[in-house]
Amino acid sequence: MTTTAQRLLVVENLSVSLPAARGEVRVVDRVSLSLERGRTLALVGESGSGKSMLCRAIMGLLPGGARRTGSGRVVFAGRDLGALLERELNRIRGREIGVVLQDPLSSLNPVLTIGRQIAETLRYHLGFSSARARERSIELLRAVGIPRPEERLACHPHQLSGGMRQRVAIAMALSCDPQLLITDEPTTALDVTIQAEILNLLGRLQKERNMAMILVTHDLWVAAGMAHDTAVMYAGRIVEQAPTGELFARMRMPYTKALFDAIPRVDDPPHTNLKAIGGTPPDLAALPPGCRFAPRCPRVQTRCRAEEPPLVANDREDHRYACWFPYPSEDSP
Amino acid sequence: MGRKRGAAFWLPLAWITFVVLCAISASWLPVPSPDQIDWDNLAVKPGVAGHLLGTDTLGRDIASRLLFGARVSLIVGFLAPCIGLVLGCFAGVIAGFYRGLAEKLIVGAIDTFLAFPRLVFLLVFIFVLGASLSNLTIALGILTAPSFARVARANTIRFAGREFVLAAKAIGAGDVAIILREILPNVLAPMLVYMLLVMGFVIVAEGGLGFLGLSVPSPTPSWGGMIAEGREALDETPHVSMIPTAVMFLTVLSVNLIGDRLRGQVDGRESQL
Amino acid sequence: MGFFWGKFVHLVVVVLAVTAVTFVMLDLLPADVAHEVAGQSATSRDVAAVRQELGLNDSVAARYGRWLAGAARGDLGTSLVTRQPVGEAIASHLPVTLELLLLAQLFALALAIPAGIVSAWRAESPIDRALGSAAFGLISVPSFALAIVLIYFFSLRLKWFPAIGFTPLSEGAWPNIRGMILPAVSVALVEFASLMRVLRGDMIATLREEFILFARAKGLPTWRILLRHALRPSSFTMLTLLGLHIGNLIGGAVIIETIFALPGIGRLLVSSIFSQDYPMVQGCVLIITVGYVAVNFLVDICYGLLDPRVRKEGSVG
Amino acid sequence: MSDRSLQQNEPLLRVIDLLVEFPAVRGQKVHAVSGVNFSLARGETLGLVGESGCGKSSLARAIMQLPRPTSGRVILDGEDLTTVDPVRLRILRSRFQMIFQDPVASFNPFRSVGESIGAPLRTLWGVDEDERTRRVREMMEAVGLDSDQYYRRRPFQLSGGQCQRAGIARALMTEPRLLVCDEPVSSLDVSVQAQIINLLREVKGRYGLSMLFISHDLGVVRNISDRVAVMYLGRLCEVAPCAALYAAPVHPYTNALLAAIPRPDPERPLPEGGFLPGELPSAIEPPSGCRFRTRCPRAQASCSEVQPELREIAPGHLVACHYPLLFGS
Repeated sequence: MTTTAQRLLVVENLSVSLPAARGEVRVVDRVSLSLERGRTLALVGESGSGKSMLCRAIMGLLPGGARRTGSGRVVFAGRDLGALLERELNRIRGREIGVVLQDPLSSLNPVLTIGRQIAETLRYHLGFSSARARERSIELLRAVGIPRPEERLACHPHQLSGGMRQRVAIAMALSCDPQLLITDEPTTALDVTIQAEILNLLGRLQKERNMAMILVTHDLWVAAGMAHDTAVMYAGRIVEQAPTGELFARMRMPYTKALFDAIPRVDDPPHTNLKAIGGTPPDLAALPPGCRFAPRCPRVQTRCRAEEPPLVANDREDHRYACWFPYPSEDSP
Repeated sequence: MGRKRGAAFWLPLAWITFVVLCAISASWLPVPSPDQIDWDNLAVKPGVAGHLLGTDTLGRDIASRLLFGARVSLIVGFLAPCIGLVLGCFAGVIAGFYRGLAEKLIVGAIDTFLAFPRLVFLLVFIFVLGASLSNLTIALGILTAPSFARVARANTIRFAGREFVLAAKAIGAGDVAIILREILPNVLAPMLVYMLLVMGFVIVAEGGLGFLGLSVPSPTPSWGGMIAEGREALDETPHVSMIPTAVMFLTVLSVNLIGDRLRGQVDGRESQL
Repeated sequence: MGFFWGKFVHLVVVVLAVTAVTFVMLDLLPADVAHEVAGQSATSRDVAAVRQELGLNDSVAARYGRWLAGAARGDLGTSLVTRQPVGEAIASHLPVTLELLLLAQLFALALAIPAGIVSAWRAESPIDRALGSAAFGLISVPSFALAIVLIYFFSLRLKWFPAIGFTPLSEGAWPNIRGMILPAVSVALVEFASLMRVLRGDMIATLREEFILFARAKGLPTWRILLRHALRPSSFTMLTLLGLHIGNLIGGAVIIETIFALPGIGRLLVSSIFSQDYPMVQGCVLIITVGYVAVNFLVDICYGLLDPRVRKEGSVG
Repeated sequence: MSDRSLQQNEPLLRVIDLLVEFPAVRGQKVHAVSGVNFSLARGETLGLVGESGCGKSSLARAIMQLPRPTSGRVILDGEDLTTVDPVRLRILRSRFQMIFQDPVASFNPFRSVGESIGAPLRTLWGVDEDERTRRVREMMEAVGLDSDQYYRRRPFQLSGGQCQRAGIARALMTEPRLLVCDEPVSSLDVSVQAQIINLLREVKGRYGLSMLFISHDLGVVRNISDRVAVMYLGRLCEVAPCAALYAAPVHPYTNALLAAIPRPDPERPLPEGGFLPGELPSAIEPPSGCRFRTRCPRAQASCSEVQPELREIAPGHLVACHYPLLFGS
């Protein structure tokens, strides 16, 4: 068992609120997780589950209006990020924590060349000369599999394809050798063949550099193929978390199973009726009392509508779920 | 719908209403005629000898001249943008919907018109057809049409690319039906808000013409003309210029504030899409 | 290059169209030029002779063609009133207008860019609200009304600047600038307001873009993000507006020129129209239109410099 | 009787040599769809898969005559939609309808959802308002929308899934025979996506529809289709019954697509190396011969010279490749 000091990232009881028409809405609600070097954690959830907001809260880059509430902490490499000044945070962001965002076209500045955008991080954080930054940029672009990197430096983002742009964004995130890489839906905007390439690349880089990685995705299968651990989020809360193999072998929380069953699979025969989740995704401004998934849950009972289940480990130390009436542990999907 | 509008909306609205009511009832209000000269009280300060806002250098009652001048400013300020809206909307929607040659021609015409020195157009128009309230309104209306056309075209292109227009085509709706039922209602909302901004511009433009003595022929007063007349004696009797300046400023400010607030709401509706 | 030539052809067409329309419009004016030129005591024979001499018996098209041919050679004709060559008159009035225009734009931009950046960065803060309200007030003041107020305070009360009049540069740079400051500020304050509002709006939109989030995630300091990442992609609408302002000002500063008694193009134009000095009007219109179109052409070129995505290939859905 | 049986055997939709080109800069042309042939039987669902930029949306719009294709024929029920006069086309439009990718944007924000659903009845058949409202309410209930609650709502007041239900209701109002679905679930969350797919399957059975179902998601296409067509850069590569295509893809591109799907198996990591080397070529200057050859692992010299046509290699299994992945070869 590792102690807090050894873990690279520890998030404790983190909550984020957004102002809404009817008071404040908690988009992230009392989330705790931890991550060690060399491990990948997948955050899985549908839109509005709070997974992206959680990442932005970790980086201290919440959008206008959103703010952290409660007594939550984000401890990165022994430092409480919430207690740091913006200037000190800037020394960590980009240098120790790298980020890759969803849409590679909109995450690169359209009016600056690729070369300038990579070099500026190197020059600002590491104080490289422009010649050295250029050299290093070429190395980085080569490392993410971009052919003829010397020529690409003078390109603007719109001159590259979607896959290439995402490779460039990854190169930028890696420029200062970060210890943690946060990737927010890195392949959602890409085609399936490109997605596979980018996931491959991320997996390889993560192993080579022994980075910790957070992979945000709405696709359970991407998580399954990439992550050591998987956390499933629903309506701002983590509802189930386990090592990926364990999670897929024994889904305890009904939402995880329902999400899994709703995906059409290439292995199923055609015209299989999909097990859709009934009802509509929750309105965060009007959450039900008790379990948030209760209104859509096939196993719902009276207790679920009254008491909110805590996220706890019951029969396995590393498998936590928030459910009063979980599927039995021998049941596998 | 219960939206928060606040004082920045209601105060301007109250002022505009006040000005409109004054302009309508100017003939019945107990003020001297705007061209009646009070020889004993030339350029007196506000409140002297029964002149609520004083008199100008010719001894004419400023309050009265403001009231009658308001008619000119408001009529021109309201009707000219209406003319511009109708002309511009027509040209802009046609250009944005059909693209191709029609668009090239209309955009070319708009560009030419915008490059045309406005003053030459106004002066020649008024020289040829005579200086009157209606000619002034028409001239300023035509002058605002190109910018309306630009806004209409941009919005039409934006909406014509949306899937709901494609959906209408898929059920066999004709061009006229699509323009009238699908595009126009959506384009009109931003256009009407834009019209409020243009109203402010037109009131200023009319003031400018009045300042040059090119607005409605005397003896009808105009706000711009009043500011110009007071300029001669700015040092001794600043109020002759400053009072109409203030009234004009408040009116334009009110129109702009209302327009700005409404634009925020239209944009807000858009962002929900 | 095709883009450049297309724009250039467009430019020439617009200039031709505007001057032709002016020609026709002036032809509609209900005045007999020959009468004016021949003078009060002229007999009808004299008038006819003048008419013949000026070629007024020809059709509008023929006269326009002749004027165009002259203009192409640099000959814009002679003033009917002063008998001065039109080109000469314009050359003497143009520098005043250009100086006013340049000073006004410098003032406006020098205020608008920092103010726009600050209020976008600190959107909805007290400083943004203060700047926004100031801008809103300024937008609602006609520049001539502002000029009157400025004259009242700074010339008549404080006596810092002359109220009216133009001092040529030959009599010293400071007297020349000093006389220009109030007119330029009257124009600049109104323009500053609209430029600032546009820059603020675009900048707020840009700051919401994902690439700004990405830049912040790279740990770059705020000033660097604002100036290097956000300003350039946010300045297109401001640039367009600047072009329109300059274009309109070339011919539209009449009122300011009148108030401050500056001998610029605008005043020359108005007095020519009043005295029905057609060659002069025609010359002024030509200069103003060419100026307007050229400024817009420059703006288009600036777009290309600011944004590398000038032209994109059509994509298949 | 023979007439009727003939009609029964005849496919509902036949697309012949369909060509869609539109102008690009400097007088060039975008070759969005280049010579596509396929047919769709009555009651059948054909899935069309391909990556972005392959021309699948252009193909859908060409079939819908929005606008009419550059050349080629689209024969619905024996009538060529590309040559019928506009009046006839308008009448025929009630028989083929479309469902759009962005459900919210496919409704006019200015009007209530109920009104928009009833629009086809008004435009095509001139049904009066009372009758329209009644039929719209019926249809809304049929697609699982509470008509009392949602009839008067504006599209942006509905969730994506609800809007797509409304989109399906609108498409069904005129009792069409063909439904063209252009990425109908790609903007929806997984849990809602499953609801919509199930609904589409249900209404297809209930109303006896044929469907052309376009998607980039191979799992979704497999679930709903009888046959699948794979498209690459404006051409069809492979057309086959669903089970056969997924079990044994024959075209190298289909193979790469299937291999790229992430599997829920951490023990079996994604294969190393790129699935498709290089970049998608430009649709303005597509490669000569086989358009896939620039990224194909099996490409030979002849692939750049001769354009492969779709040929039948097994019953109902068509492939356009000179060197297909055949068993035993």
